Order: sequence, then structure tokens, then C-alpha cells
Amino acid sequence: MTNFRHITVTVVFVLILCSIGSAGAIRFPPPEFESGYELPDTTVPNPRPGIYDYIDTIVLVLALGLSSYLVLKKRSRKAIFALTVFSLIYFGFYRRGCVCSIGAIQNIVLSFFDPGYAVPFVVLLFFLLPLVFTVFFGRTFCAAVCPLGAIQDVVLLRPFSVPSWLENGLRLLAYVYLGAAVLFAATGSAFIICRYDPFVSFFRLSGNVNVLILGVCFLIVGMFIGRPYCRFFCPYGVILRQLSRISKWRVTITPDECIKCRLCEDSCPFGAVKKPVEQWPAKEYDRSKKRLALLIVLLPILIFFGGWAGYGLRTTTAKVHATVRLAERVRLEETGKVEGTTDASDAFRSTGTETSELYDDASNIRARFGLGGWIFGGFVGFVIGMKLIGVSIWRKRTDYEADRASCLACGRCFEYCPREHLRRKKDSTSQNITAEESDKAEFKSGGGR
Amino acid sequence: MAEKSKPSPDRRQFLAEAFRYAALGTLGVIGGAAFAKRYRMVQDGKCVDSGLCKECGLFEKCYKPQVWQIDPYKCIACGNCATYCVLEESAVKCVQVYPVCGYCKICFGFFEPEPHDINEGAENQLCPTGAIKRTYIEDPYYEYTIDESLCIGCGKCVKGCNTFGNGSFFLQVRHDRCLNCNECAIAAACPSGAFVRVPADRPYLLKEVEHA
Amino acid sequence: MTVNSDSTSRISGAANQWYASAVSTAIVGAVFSLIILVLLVSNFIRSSVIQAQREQELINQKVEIQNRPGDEQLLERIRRLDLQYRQNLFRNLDFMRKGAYLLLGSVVITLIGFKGASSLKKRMPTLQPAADRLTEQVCDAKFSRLAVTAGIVVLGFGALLLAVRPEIAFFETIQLDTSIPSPEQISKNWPRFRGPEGLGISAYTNVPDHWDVKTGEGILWKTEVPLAGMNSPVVWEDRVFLSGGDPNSLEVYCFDAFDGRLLWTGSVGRLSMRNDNESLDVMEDTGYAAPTVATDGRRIYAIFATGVVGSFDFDGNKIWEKDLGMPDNMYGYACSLAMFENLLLIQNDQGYVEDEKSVFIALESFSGRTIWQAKRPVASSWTSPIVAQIDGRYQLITCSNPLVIAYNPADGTELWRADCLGADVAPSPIYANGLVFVIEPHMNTLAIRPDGSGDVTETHIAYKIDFAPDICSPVSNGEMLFLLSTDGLLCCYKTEDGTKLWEKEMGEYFQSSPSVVGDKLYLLSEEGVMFIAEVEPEYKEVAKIALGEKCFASPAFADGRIYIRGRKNLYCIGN
Amino acid sequence: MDRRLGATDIRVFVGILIGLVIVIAVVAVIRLDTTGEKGSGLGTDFEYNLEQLGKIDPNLILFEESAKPIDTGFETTHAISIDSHGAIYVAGDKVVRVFNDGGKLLNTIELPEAPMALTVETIASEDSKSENLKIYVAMKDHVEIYNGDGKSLASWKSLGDKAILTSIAVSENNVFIADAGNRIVWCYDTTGKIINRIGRKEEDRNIPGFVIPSPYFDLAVGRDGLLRVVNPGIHHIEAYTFEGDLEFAWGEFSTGVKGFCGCCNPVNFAILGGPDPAGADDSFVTCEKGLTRVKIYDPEGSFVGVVAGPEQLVEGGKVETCDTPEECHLGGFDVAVDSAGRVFVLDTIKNIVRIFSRIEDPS
Repeated sequence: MTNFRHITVTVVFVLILCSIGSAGAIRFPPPEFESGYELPDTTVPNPRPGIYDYIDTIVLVLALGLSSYLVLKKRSRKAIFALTVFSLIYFGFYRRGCVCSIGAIQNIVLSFFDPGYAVPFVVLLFFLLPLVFTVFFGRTFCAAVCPLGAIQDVVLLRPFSVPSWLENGLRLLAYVYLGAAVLFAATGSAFIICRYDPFVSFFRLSGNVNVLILGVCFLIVGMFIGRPYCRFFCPYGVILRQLSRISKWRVTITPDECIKCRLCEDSCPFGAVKKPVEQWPAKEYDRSKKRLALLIVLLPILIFFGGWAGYGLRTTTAKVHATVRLAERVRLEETGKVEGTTDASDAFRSTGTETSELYDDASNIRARFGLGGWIFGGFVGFVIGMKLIGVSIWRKRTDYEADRASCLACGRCFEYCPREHLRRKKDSTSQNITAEESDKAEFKSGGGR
Repeated sequence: MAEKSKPSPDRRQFLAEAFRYAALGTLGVIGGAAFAKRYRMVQDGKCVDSGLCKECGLFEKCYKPQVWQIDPYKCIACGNCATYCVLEESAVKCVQVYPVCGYCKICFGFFEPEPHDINEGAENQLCPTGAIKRTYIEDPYYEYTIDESLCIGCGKCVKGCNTFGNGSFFLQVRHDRCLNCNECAIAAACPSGAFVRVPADRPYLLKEVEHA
Repeated sequence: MTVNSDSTSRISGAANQWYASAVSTAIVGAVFSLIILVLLVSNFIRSSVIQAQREQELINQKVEIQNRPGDEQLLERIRRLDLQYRQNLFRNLDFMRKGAYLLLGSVVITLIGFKGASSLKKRMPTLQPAADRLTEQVCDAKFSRLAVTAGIVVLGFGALLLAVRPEIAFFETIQLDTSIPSPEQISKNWPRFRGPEGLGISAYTNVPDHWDVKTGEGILWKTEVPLAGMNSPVVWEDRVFLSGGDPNSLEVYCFDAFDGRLLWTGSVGRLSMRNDNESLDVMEDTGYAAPTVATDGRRIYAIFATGVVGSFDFDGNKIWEKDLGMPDNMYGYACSLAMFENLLLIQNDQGYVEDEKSVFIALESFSGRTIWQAKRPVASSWTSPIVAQIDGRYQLITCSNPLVIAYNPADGTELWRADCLGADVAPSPIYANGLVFVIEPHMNTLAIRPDGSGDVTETHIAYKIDFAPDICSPVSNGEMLFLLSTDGLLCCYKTEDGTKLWEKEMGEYFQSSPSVVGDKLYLLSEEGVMFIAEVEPEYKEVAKIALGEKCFASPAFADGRIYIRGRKNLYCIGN
Repeated sequence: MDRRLGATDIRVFVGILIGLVIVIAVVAVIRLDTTGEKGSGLGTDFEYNLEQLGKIDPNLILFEESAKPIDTGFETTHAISIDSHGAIYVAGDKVVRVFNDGGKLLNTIELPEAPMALTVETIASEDSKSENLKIYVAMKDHVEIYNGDGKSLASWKSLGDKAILTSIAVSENNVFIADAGNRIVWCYDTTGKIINRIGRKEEDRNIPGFVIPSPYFDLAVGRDGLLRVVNPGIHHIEAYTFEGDLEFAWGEFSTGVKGFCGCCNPVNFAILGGPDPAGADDSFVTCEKGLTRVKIYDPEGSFVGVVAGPEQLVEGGKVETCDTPEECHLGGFDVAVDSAGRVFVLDTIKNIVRIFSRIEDPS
């Protein structure tokens, strides 16, 4: 990920200075050669010029804009699919899955907690732009720009619908994942979103075997379950969901009015088509009112217990931080609880730093994880509570509509709507194209699924 | 909750509107904060005094792309670089900094600790991939060069050269190969925390530079 | 498409051909990618196995060549093997890379195939018979709630699983024993310089008065002390404590009182020589460890010439360490430690009066925390403070040049002072028969009534004796006061009025202070000769036993035993 | 109807498949090691291991550590020297500290800059009652001379930026300075005048020239009146006359205990007895870096025995190579001997002085 996540120049410079200090040996001249031998230079091939990052940004903006246009105005699945493939090729295989909006979350978080770190311009844009677009146009980023979404979308062959209750349950994972990612990024321990990114190793055509396996697994599942990563894991998706609830424009199945033909009922591989909803039956209605009251009371309790659990996990979560791991290892060695040393502990000793310093650092970090644990756990508790409330209120719905939050704006449902076909006919006839061709057109345009 | 509590369309629109602005506001704040931070860091001199870009403007100073590199004074040549890189053939390779090299006849970066004989025979070579070339210059000096196409960055020669010689062999991230991941997989696995980020226009930490 | 079925039927024929080809593409692609996958995996496994073998073989042969130098075939073999090994290494890498690309390509083809097929072969949107939507909704809601609840359970359980891992504590917390010893305990032991109250008086009368070093009679044990020190032994039940030091290390020793085994050695931070103005040059006759250690039966406390104070528990674990800073002291720091309840009392007199460096410090025994400090307008001294119970209240009595100051040991408030001393004060004060006896070396010995307050110089000095030792501290059995000068003149006075009773020329030099045991007086000379004498009505020598080793430290008396520290060894004498 | 059945079959099949896949995925995630705990996984061929070579046959060890090591309190140390009275002079940081063999700090001499090497000369004064000390301290490029009380007596003029002085020796009227930068030995008179250059490469005098890959270049004057200089690049100790004629040389490369290991060794040496006639046998005490070994060679250069090997010189007797470059670069220990034949090893990593003396009867 080119120039992702700066540590400030100073930090590096200080490191360099330290290393000079530690160098010890004085610079020693090479021998004078009588044969007139010239000292060769060490080759220093340069990294990819930073300007390309800005090109990436431009491409991103264009892609977002185009995707929004295709979803909301053109309403053409085929075009969307084409754009998806492009994004897959550009942001995926060409840019090797980096720069990546999903990973950008961590950089943003870190920049708020690490005084020595400021997030690069490009990363900031990659984080913000999709969000801004979502506020206006819904999740058009997921539709055809995100390479992770794209690779899952193209492998989707024979979708089976996931029952909505299961979906509701599994979606919790994404929130937990987001929380964890923020926690570890804030403590400067790790970028877990990048560590466990299942598809990036495809884009690079190499990588750790286990990650490859993980990716393959996701793709296999993805052939039958629409975009499992996006729906059940993607931390960025969690943010996009909430924003797209309030988006100015939104994906509608029908271009004008719903005739309740039920044709689109199972058109959506992501279970985002909401059927019309009847009134509560009277007895259910009362019960649900009570339940709701109960759940609202339950919310703060859940938050507290969540936080408490998160706090209880601090020693475990802190292990993710290298310093803590090292400190624990050294401690075990010092107290003779383990035999032998590791590279890390040897390296530490060779620096001659006092173990007490290391221990102090480590326990500070643990303390930070304690606080972070409270927040993280509290967040999870809150999410669960809200979800419970969410599934126990319901709003009367008369039409078939795409659920604002979970609609990935892939445009598959368009094809199922008779009204849509009418619209197209109108367009095509207005462009005086023969019915036959237009039929062909419709026919083909059934594709992409 | 259904009927009665259901807000009238325009009221709902208004709410949505309000939320939208709130959301945009939040994003603005986040962006602004993240952005302002760089200015703060400029004021703190964290960027300015880095001396890495004296004449260039604030943008270059603080917004300079950064890349991964190995601090040769922290590296313990553990060998993780060879296997933990996301690339099949690691982006980390051994480099030879000639001004530091002693041009020894018997180089312990090149020869087995107990060489059977002082010649280039495979049985005497330390490097498992035979990536080091030894060429005669003049008595008693020999030049040692790394063939990067063969080097896998295991750091065996680095150990030898450090222990007995001047340490002119050491590992560096080669940026023609490095993908510069957001979180470098090797950095995460580095036991001595030798991986640091350096400005992309000074992408190497060659020993001679610091020595001078 | 579903709306006008006739159009579908019209072009379905063409569609079928397309469909067939799409499917076949997909199948071909799938098979192809499968083959590549298999190849890649097998190659991966095969190579890793073979490489491992080659590597091992290579290593073996390299070892072998050491034993069979000049074996050309072997050399050849090695070189060939090595070449194969390396070629293989990179061939594999190359194969992997190419394979990956092929796999990608074929997978793409497969996908295109399938996609084409599925897009051509329309499945009509299947319309399930409209179920009872109401119940459906209700069930849905219920199941969702259950699912989420299940989520809670799962998460909670997961958290529990993770949380049960034991925590690795970085700093272990030692349970501190903050109790203080009872007066009985203290009087039974020898917890500080010159015994329970620092008066040189033993509570025991069964102390041996005859032994013989040559025959070994009465010598229970003799142990060499690792590092030299002028300080005296301290005894608590079955433990004997000493300290010693050299420029490299400052150490505290714990010996087993029964067999003299060195049980443990505790070490405190030696002075750092980083910044040279701090470097210490001690005099021979003070050394690095002149001050005697103190104990409260829970911990042992030691201070050294470098101003470092350390505390260890009876098992030798360091409890705390404190650096009071290098004392500015011309002969080297020598004031022994005293204790009062849970306070460790340190008389840290330095420099000259005008330097205003002198201070009295009381540290909390178990934590090392400073409880109180009192600045002292005095110069360096080499005396040890005592804590005496004087009509109901405790007084901490300190001697220095020029002041004798009594404090309340609990909080450091000054009770009274007398401006009556001068020169380099070495002998410690004692309290006997209602009077405090202080010594101005070579000049005179003063008796002060300790019931005053404020400056008592004019008002409370009972009487002066115009004789004074210069190093050895005085001792008294109540009605008699004994003064012993370094050159061996022992004088005895009446404590009420200071009238001289008798004097005796011992004919030896003395560094260590005299002690009273029962009705006997014990004097240990520099040459290590122990004089044991009865004192009434006249000096009457009971025994005179040579130890055969120079002695500077005052002996410690315990139940039936004497502990004597010689220059090198620690002796335990008993019956 | 059958179509619906088929659909259900597919569902079941897919369900099973997905379940399976999920299990695999979980396993993969668990097995994934991002923190380097599993190590590099490279074969044994990729390990650099000196364990075996570091071990030394105990029968060869003729010395034992006879006293507690002296903590010099330095941050960096460079050289050690011992005067005829057995006082130990250690040069480090910007100071020369004088210890007695008990480790007591006797004296401190402040220096203007970091010292590289030093030697101490004892001169009996005219009436030969008192005697006074001359302490020669070699800085990077010049020599400073102090008396016993640390008063500066003289400061000779610099040999230029290129010079890196690494050793200094005194013999009556001659002062020899090893200059690793110019790869030459300077011969001064006691007033600081350069009177000769020794060891420049000259074919016709068959002087090979000094091969010095790293700043370790030691010399000393033997009682036979010959100047002994290390030629580390070719693992030789060469004997020169004061006129600069190469008399003879000895030493051979070998990682084995009998020879000098590494690319450039020995880094330092001392001559037992040195200029002092008492109880000297003129044999050599050499010190190697890399495999840190202190060994004894007889005057003809044949191996006698070992003073201390890595096991003796590293706490816990763990034979190991240095980890970080800084450790390695400090790895050149210095040795000195006193008239009693004790060997003093200056550990430039821990900045302590270890004292070794002969084992009474090496059984």
C-alpha cells in the first residue's frame, strides 16, 4: 500500500540518529588499490513515485461517480457489472488491493491516538470519499468500486438466500470486527483488517498459504452466498450501512410505482428486498410494546457488561502488541518458567535496555488495553442492544423496496421489475429501436447474475 | 409503534435531512482533524526539522510518502525476512556497501566458518543460494558482490560479516520489489523491531550514510 | 423477460447453442484450473520434501569434507548437489509464479463460462405460494431475536475462553510484614550497634568468659567474611548479620548462627563512576562499610560509605534500596543505623556547620519512604544515635560537633539541645542512671540531665569529667561509668557525681567499644585480645584471651555466645 | 415437483460444502502466524552456527579467572595497560581511570577527546630514588602525554584526518604508534619527532605491507628489542627491527583453536613479562574477535594454550555470536599482562576487566 500510514519523518530520523550512536565502530577507510580499482556504488532502486497515489484518487472519484450514475439514473446491471470488473482489475489486480478504503479505517484511528503519526492525504481521501458518496447515493461504493466486493460479486454463481434471522445474527460479526480493528489500531498493536484480508493475496498472486486458503474458502462460499465478506465481516460496510440509511437518493426496485407482482421477491442475492409488512396482530402488538420497553431498559446493562467483558480481556488482547509479547517472554525467561531464549528476547538483551523499562512499557500498554476494552466491549454491547430493539420494532410497509442499509446497489433486482421493462421499452421506442432488438437487449440484460 | 408513531413523510424527510448534515459534519470533523494534525506536527517541528527536505514546502515536508525499510543497526538477521514477506521471493535482499567492506581475502560473509579451502568452491561457500560473487582485485584484496536475482534475504552472510568483519553486508528492503503494504508482514514478524518507515525520497538506510 | 414469454421461445434456439458453448467453456476452464491447482500443490509438496533431503545431504557432505580433505570426487559431488539444490530453489519459485498466473487465467475463463451460462439459461422467478405473511413476519422477528441472543451467548462464551488465560505479572508483589518487634524480643537479641539500646549492655549473664583459639576450645565456628568492613555483627535469633564492601561491591551477609554457614549475600548498588566528581576515596580505618547494620527481626538494613541504604528480608530478597547521595565526610561515613518501632534512623552528618548539609533522616522500615527529616546545624560526626526511654517518653539522642540534640523519634521534633561538643566526635552517647553521657574527644565527658527542653547548655549539664576517649564509646552498669581511651587507659567513675573510682592501664590499643555483661566488663583490644574483668570495687581481671586476629568491631553478645568480627573472620564463641 | 426436490438436494449439498469450507477457513485463520513466533522456517542450511567452534577442549585452558572482574564504570572502553607496579590503566569515554587489582579507583585523568590506546612508561628519576610515570595516550590522530598525576606533559601534532591510531608502545627513546588509517607504524623519538615509518609495502625488502580491514592494529616491543606488529589481514604477527626491516613473522589462519580465526585477527596482543625482566617468558597473549578467544603462543609462535574462550568470556558460558552490529563492532577485546604473569582482559562490551592467572597444575 504505497505510502500508507506515515510515521513522522522525525521518528525515523531519531531512529537513524540512535543507530549512529549505537554504531560504535568508527568509519574505516577501504584499502587503497594500486590496480586503480573503483569502489562500485550500491544500487538503490526507487519505490513507485507518489504521484500515482493521486491518480488512484482520481480514478476512485470517477469510479464512484460513474457507479452512482449507473445505479440511480441508468439503472443498467450490465454497465454496473462492467464497472465492477474494471474496479477489480484496477484497484484489485493492478494496484494489488492497495490503496484500500477498508484498511484506511485503521490509519485514521491510529492518527488520532499516535502523536507521531499523521495519516497521508490519499488515505484520508480513500476513507472519506466513499462515505460522502454514500450519504448522497447509498452504497454505490460497494456496488462497483470496492475490489473486495467486486471479486466476490464476479464469483457469485448460484445464490441461495440466507434466512433473515441468520443474517441478523451473523451481521454482529462485522461490528465486533470493526471494534477490534479500531482497538488494535488505536493501541498501535496491529492492523488486523490487513492481516486477515482474505482477497489481497489473490490480487498479489502470492502470499501466506493460510491467507490464500482463507481467501479460497470465502470465494467458494461466495459462489452460493452473495458477498459473505461484505455482509458479515466488512468493518467499512458497517459504517456504510448506517450512512446509507440516510442517503439522499436511494436504490428503488421499480422506476416508478410498485405493482406488488412479487417477481422481485427472491431477486436479491443479499436478502435486501423487503416485502410489504402487515399490521401487527393485536395481541402481538401489545406484547411487542412491553418487549420493546424491556429491551430499552436492557440496553445500558448490555453496554456495561460488554465493557466489563472487554476489560476482562485486556491481558489477552494486549498480547497482540509486540512489546507486551516480548515483555511477557522476557519475564518468563527471567523467572525461569521457560527454557531458552527467542530471537526477540536475544535482540532485546543485545540492546542493553533495562528489563524494568520494558515491563513498565508493557504494563502501560496493558492499562491502555484495559480502557480500550471498556470502550470496545461497551460498543459491542450497544450494537447488540440496538439490534435487538431493531428486530422488535417494525414499520408498516406497503411496497416491495430495497432495504436502505443492506442494499449493495448491485442493480440485479431491476431486471425483475415489469415496470422497469416498460420504462426501457419506452426509452427504446423513443429511440425508435425495433421491439425485437429491444427484446434481445432485455434478454441479455437478464445477465450479470 | 406502527401507525401512531409513524412520522408524516415531510417530517421524516426533515429528520433524514438533519441526520445527513450531521453525518456530513462528522465526516468533515474527522477529515479536518486528521488533516489539521499534520499542521500541528509542522508547528511542533516534527516534520520541518527532519532535515530530510530543507527547501521544499509544507506539503512535501509533512505529506511525504513513506516506505518500509530495515534499520541495519537493529537488524539481527534472524531470517524471517526470507519467509514472511507477502511476495514469494522476498523484497528484502542483502546489500554490500563497498566503502565499509574490508575486501578481505578470507571473508566470513562468503566462506563457511570452517572453509575446506580458500576458494570459490561450493563446499566453501556460506550462502545457501550462492548469491555472493567473489572476484580477485589485487593481492590480497577481493571484491564481494551480491547477485540479487539469487539472494533470498536469509541474512546468513550478514551474521558472518557482522561477527568477524566490518558488517558491510546487511539486509535492506528493495523498493523495486516491495509492495509497501499498509502493514508490512515482515515488520509484524520482526523480532527486533528493525522495520521503520522512511521518506520515499530517501528509501534506504545504508550504513555508510550514517557512518560519515 | 418473464412478462413476454413468446420472445423467449423465439430466440431460445440460438440461446441454447450459446448456452452449450458457455457451459463447455466453463467445464474446460474448471478442469484446466483444477489440473493446475493439483500440479502446483504437488510440486510444492514434492519440492519441499526433496529440497529438505538435498539440504541435509549437502550439510552432511560438507561435514565429511572436513575429515577427508582433498577428496576430489566428494568435492565434485558436493558442487553438483549444491547446484541442483539452488537451481531447484529458483525453479520452484518460477513454477509457482507461472502457475499462479495460469490458475488465475483459467479461473477467469471458468467464471466467464458459468456466468454466460447462467445469464443465458433464465430461471423464471419462482413464486412460492404466498404464505401467511403475518405469521411469517412474527416468526422472522422472533427468530431474529433468538439469533441475536445466541450471538450474545457465543460472544460471551468466546470472551470467557480468551479471558481465562493466566496473566503474566511483570512485577511480583512481596507481602510486606509491617509488624514491629516487642521490647522483649529486642532485649533478647542484639539488633544494632552495641546491643538492644546501643548501650553496650547484654541481657545475658551466661556469656562465656574463657576460650582458647589454639585448642579451639569454646570456638563454635569461624567463617571467613568475603568483604572487609569495620562494622560489628548483629544477631537476631538464629541469624548473624554483617556488611562488607570494596570498590566493586557493597554487600550484606547473613550467617547461620549455629554452624556459621553464609546463608545469603545481598548486594546494593555500588557507586557509579560515570561522573567523576562522585568518585569515592575511603580511608583505611573507615572503609566502605563502617556503619553497623540494624534489624527489626523482619528485615535487615544496611548503609554504606557511599550513602546507599538497602533493606533485605531474612531470605535475602532486596526489599528496597535508596541512595542518600555521596556523604561529604573527610574520614568516610561511619554512623551506625538505629531503629525505633517502624522507623529506620539515619544520622547523616556531613561537611562543616556552615555547609548546612547535615540532616537526620527517618525512613519507614518496610517501604524506605522518608517519614521525617530534621536539618542539623552540625558538622560531620562518626557517632551512632541511641533511642532511650527516659521517664515514659522516648528520646532519640544524637552527638555531633558542636551540638547534642535530642529528638522525638516518632516525628523528629527537637526536644532539647546542648552546645557542648567540638572537634571530630566519634564516641556515641549513652544513657545511664537518669543521665545522658556524651564525649568530646580528648577534652571531657559530660553528663546531661535529659529532662530539659530548648537549649539546655547552661541549665542541664550535671557535671564534666576532664577525661575523654577519642574513639571508643563509654559504657555503664548503672552506678559506674567506664571510659576507655584508644591507647588503653580505662577509667571508672561514679555516675551520680562523676567522682573517679579507679583507673587501669591496659597496655593495649583499643578501637572497639567496651561492653557490660552481667557484672563483668568485656574489652576487646585492637590486637584481638579480650579482657574480661570484674569492676567492683576495683579492676580485677577474670580472663585475658588472645584471638590472634586484629579486631576493630565491637563484639555482639547473645544467649551463651559471643560473636567477634576480626579483620578477616567472624568467630562464634560459646560453651 | 421433482425440480423442487432437486432444488432441496442442491441446498443440502451446498450446505454441507459451506460447512466444510467454514471449518477449513477457521483452521487456516488459527494456523496463520503473523507475529513471527514460528520462526523463519528456513532449513538448517540457512543457520549460522558457531556453537561447535566456540567450544574449547578444557585441557587446553591454562588459566582461570582469579578475581572478581573490575567494573570500570565506562560507557565505552578502548584500551588497557598496566604499569610496572601493577596499576591498571583503562582508557574509555574521555577519561583514563587507574585501578588497583582490587578494583579500587586510584586515579582519574580527564582527556580532551576519546582515547584509542595507551601505554605507561616508568622512568626512574636521576637519583633513582623516586620514579615518575609517563602515560602515553593515543587519540584518533595524535598522541597526548601525561604524568602520573594526570598533568599534561605534551601533545604531539596530528597525523591528519586519515590517521586512526590504534596502538602505542614505548621503548627507551622510541615511541611506536600503529596507524590503522594509513596502515603504517610511526616511529617517534620521545620528543615527538617522527624518525621512521615502518611496514610500508616494499617488495625488495619483502615487506608485505599491513592488511587492515577493520580498526584493529596492535603492536608491542619485545625484550629482544624487536618490534612486534599484528598484520591482521594475513593473520600474522610480524617482527621488525627499529630500522624497519622485517625479521620474521608467524601466525596462520584457522578457525580451529591453534590458528587465528576470522578475516582479520588477532585484534590485540601482549607479551608476557613485556619490557620487565622479572618472571617473563616472552610468550604472546593474543586476543581475537568474532570467536572471542585469548590464547598463548610461545616466542616462536607455536600454540601453547588458551587463557579464555567464548565460554569463559561470556556470562553463563553460552557460546554465541553477537546479535546486533553494535555488539559485534565492540567485540575487539584488549589484553594486558602484569609482571606476575596475570592476564587482564578488557571486555569492551560489558566494560569490565577480567583477571586471569595460571592454574597451578593444569591437570
